[in-house]
Amino acid sequence: MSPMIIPEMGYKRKKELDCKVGYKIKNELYRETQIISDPSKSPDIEGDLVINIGPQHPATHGVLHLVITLNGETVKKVEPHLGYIHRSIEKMCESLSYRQFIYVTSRMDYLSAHMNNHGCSMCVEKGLQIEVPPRAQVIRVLMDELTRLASHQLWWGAMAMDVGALTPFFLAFREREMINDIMEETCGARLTMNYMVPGGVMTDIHPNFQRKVKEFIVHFKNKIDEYDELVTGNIIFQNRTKGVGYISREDAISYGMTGGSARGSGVSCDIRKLYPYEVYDKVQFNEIIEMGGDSFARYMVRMKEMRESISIIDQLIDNIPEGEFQAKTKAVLKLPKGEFYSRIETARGEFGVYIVSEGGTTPYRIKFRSPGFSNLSALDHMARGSKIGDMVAMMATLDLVIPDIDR
Amino acid sequence: MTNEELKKRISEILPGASFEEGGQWLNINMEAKDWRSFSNSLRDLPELNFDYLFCLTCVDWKTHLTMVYHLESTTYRHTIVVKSKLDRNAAEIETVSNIWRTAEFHEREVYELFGVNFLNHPDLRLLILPDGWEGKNPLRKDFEDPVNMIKL
Amino acid sequence: MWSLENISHTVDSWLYNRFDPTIAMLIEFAIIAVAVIGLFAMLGLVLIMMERKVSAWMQVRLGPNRVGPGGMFQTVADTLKLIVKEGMTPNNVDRFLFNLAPFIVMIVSMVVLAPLMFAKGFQIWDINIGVLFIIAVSSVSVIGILMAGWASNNKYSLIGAMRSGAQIVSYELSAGLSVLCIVVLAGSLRISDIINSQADGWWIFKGHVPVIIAFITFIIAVTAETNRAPFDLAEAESELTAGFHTEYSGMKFALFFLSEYVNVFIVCALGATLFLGGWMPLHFGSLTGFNHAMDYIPSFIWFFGKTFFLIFIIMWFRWTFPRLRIDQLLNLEWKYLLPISMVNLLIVTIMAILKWHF
Amino acid sequence: MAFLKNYIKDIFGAVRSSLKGMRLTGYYALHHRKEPLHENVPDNRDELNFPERFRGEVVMPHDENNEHACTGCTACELACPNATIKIITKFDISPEGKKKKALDTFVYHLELCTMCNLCIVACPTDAIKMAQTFEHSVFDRNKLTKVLNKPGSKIREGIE
Repeated sequence: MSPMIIPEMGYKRKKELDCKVGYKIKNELYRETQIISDPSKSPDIEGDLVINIGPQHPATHGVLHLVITLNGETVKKVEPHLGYIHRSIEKMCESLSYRQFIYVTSRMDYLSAHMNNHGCSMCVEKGLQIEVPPRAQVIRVLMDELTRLASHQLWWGAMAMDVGALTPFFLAFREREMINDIMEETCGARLTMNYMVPGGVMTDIHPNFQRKVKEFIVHFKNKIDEYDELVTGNIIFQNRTKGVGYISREDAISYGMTGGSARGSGVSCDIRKLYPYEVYDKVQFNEIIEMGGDSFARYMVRMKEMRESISIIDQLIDNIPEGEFQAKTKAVLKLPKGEFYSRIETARGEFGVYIVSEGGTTPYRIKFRSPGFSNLSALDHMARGSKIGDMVAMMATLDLVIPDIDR
Repeated sequence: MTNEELKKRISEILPGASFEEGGQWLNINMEAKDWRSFSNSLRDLPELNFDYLFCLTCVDWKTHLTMVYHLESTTYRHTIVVKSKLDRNAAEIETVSNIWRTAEFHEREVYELFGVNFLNHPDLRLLILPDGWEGKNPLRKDFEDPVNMIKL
Repeated sequence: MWSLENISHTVDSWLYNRFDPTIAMLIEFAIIAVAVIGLFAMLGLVLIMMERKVSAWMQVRLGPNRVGPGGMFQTVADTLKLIVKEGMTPNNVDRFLFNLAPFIVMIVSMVVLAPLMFAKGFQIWDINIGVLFIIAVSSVSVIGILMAGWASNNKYSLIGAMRSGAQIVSYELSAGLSVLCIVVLAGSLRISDIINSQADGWWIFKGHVPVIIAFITFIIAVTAETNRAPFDLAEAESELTAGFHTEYSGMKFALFFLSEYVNVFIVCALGATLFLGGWMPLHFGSLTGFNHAMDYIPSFIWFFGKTFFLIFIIMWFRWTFPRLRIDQLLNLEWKYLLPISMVNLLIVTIMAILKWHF
Repeated sequence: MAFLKNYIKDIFGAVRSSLKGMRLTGYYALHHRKEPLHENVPDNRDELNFPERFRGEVVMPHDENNEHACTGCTACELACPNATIKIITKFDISPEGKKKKALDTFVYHLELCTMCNLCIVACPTDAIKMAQTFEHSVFDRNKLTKVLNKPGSKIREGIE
């Protein structure tokens, strides 16, 4: 307890990092980013309070590191520092074959692992010009929608936790557990399934699959009303989210925001509707668009999307056609020389796979356009001028998954 | 607009552009020095109106680098791919982060992973790599990490 | 009939017969100090256990169920762990204030236990300004929190402490005003007088709508005053990790934690005393048989039952609601609670003058 | 006056929405044993039921004669993205005097395995499969490197 245990170290620390609050930040250390559309919001750096949110912080749900500049409670600037979980998946994939690289992609956005695998499989199929059997198409769509539900449930729980209510997290996990059990039975894993392979799906669905999904749908239809009762209708929650984190339609497009985050600002960007893949053109569903542009609009988009996903599953679960679950493919896949791009709607937004092939068994260059990366870049624009608590809520409505951002 | 119309209109704006077809989308090859004015007209001309940059990346071809921009118009839903060859040793291209804001982060990523220098970028710093990173750019083909890379 | 009153009187008279009055008084001080510390520790254990169980039930979980029967001794195990943990003092903190802060917070909550009436005739100090004493002393704890936040030399702590300061200072107002409603009706600040005035019925039944409004305002205000969710901005864990006690560990952290729960107990006991009749049993005017049956329940069970009911309500708030933002928190106080409780106090005063209550 | 009306409406709306949420949590508090969200791990180890497709680790089933079905074709080794499997082959002399490639050691690095199931799909003779074990923690990392074929085992008759 004595202050003189390590006097040298104490002095050094004091000299090196002056921890006094309200100190002046050197301009060369925290260089200012120019904000182009709104110069009035640009912060003056002198005498501000700089706080690190992350890399270990309860609100960032991972190892995101935000350096935020505060004036009192008001956020002046948010600067993300990334790379804490960067595994360079793009480089890794360059040495893996077209069958092998798909499993890595489920480690990027682990909450929509099926969609990532799906997007990669689709890109390879596009190159090989494989026709996926109808049964596999329906199974893929069902799995995608179940994953979307699971992801949105987790997001809902985490969102409520970020604004301070802890109970919703457990309620969300209760329902998510049922989806995970369904996944476990059919795909063999709960999170990183590696179920979609080029040409179809890895194994046929489990005999219990249809029964369990129907049970889940019946169960979840009641529970989603409880979600609304507990959080959506709550006056505190509405006050916390309405009118904060506003981003206009033009800015959302310019920042490349996709998914629920952009649809909350009135951008029509659902790849399932715009460029339908698999059987999405045969099922009836609405693209949810909210015009609010604030945190509450983004929240409502995802809540309504859950109901749309239920209706898609409802339409498909009894109509899985008989037949092959996997197209016949060669043992070694070789993509022709060229460039292939496939786009898919994951739970977080548009996921793009860009494969440059030189004709070999491995991709020459592969690029994953991850939705979280673009969505995060808009955080600074949204958060300026709001309170710390609102910034946390905004971050939650963007539905960030950090491995998806870092790749 | 169909690909043919796009081709016609774009060759009016940028006479030096060459086109590749047969892929998924219309590919446009252009010189890096034209990019500044060309990107502005792509965004601002009302009949083109490419307001959504959904993918920005770079490919290392061992002899040169190629910047690849995937652009889409949210009004007309037409898509083009713009490509530009860059010198591998002195890669430089004009930034588009003032036109498409999403490019700010994507360009920072390309800057550190490929070593492309974006002119007039507002905040060209390392984003993913640790501060003080020295050495080669990890996504280039000649990058070797003797410590962390596992040879299969 | 066996009661706590008889025990305390027996001990008191035995000591005064046996010893010199000064020594007897000193011995009584010692007994009371030991009893208060014991109560403090017991309340901490029981309330933390209760919180964990209540939260588990609301979250469709089982809660702690490993240590002891039904997990009863989980908090005992946790306390043992906290006691043997190293009490770390980080570099560059203001050591004196850093170590002093948890004790200030703890001492305040101990002192406030003095005027509370735990059972019929069982009270440490029947001071004639009991209610004022509680309101006044309990607001000292904000100094401990500010001290902790400032001395920690941590930005999270500082923001948390500043939030806490703003919050406690403003919510004192409406808590005080709603307490005043009962003081006006009972005509006394002395706790025992207030309880005796409810012999024919609790104030919440006797005082019509204004007292119910005062009761709701009181519950909201004291929830905020004890820094509990949905007003836990001082330690908002998704924003400030742990707020003012981010840097504390071991026993010093445990003192903050304990005093938070004891504060909850104190404000709920005050609420039970003022609005729900303290140790007074539930009586209905003409039902003599029913009233007699209620009288057979010991008075301390009435008191603790009411208090724990209020504690349950406060826990219920915590596990249901999201957290407010700091400006909304102050808006709620200054734009809603304060005007309402002021108007309410006016109505109650008119009611008391015109003797409109039962 | 409109202000006062809105003010009172606000208050009642707020109270109503709060009570709605409290009703739900209150219901769960009273019915917390109805839909429990828990598993009594590790007490329920014996009752734990994993679906047959659950991927825990790669094993090689042997029959009662200590025979397996692996021909040593290295299809799984090629399919593995992480170099988890290493197959060492030897040459058996068959009774007719012909040399035949056979499995000597099937080395499996559990510490590198991501349970992607690609080796199981690639195996032409179904010699390996996924086991439903899940508790893999050991004190020494070297213990995670396993040899899957049992000592003295040989290939089952009739498998090419």
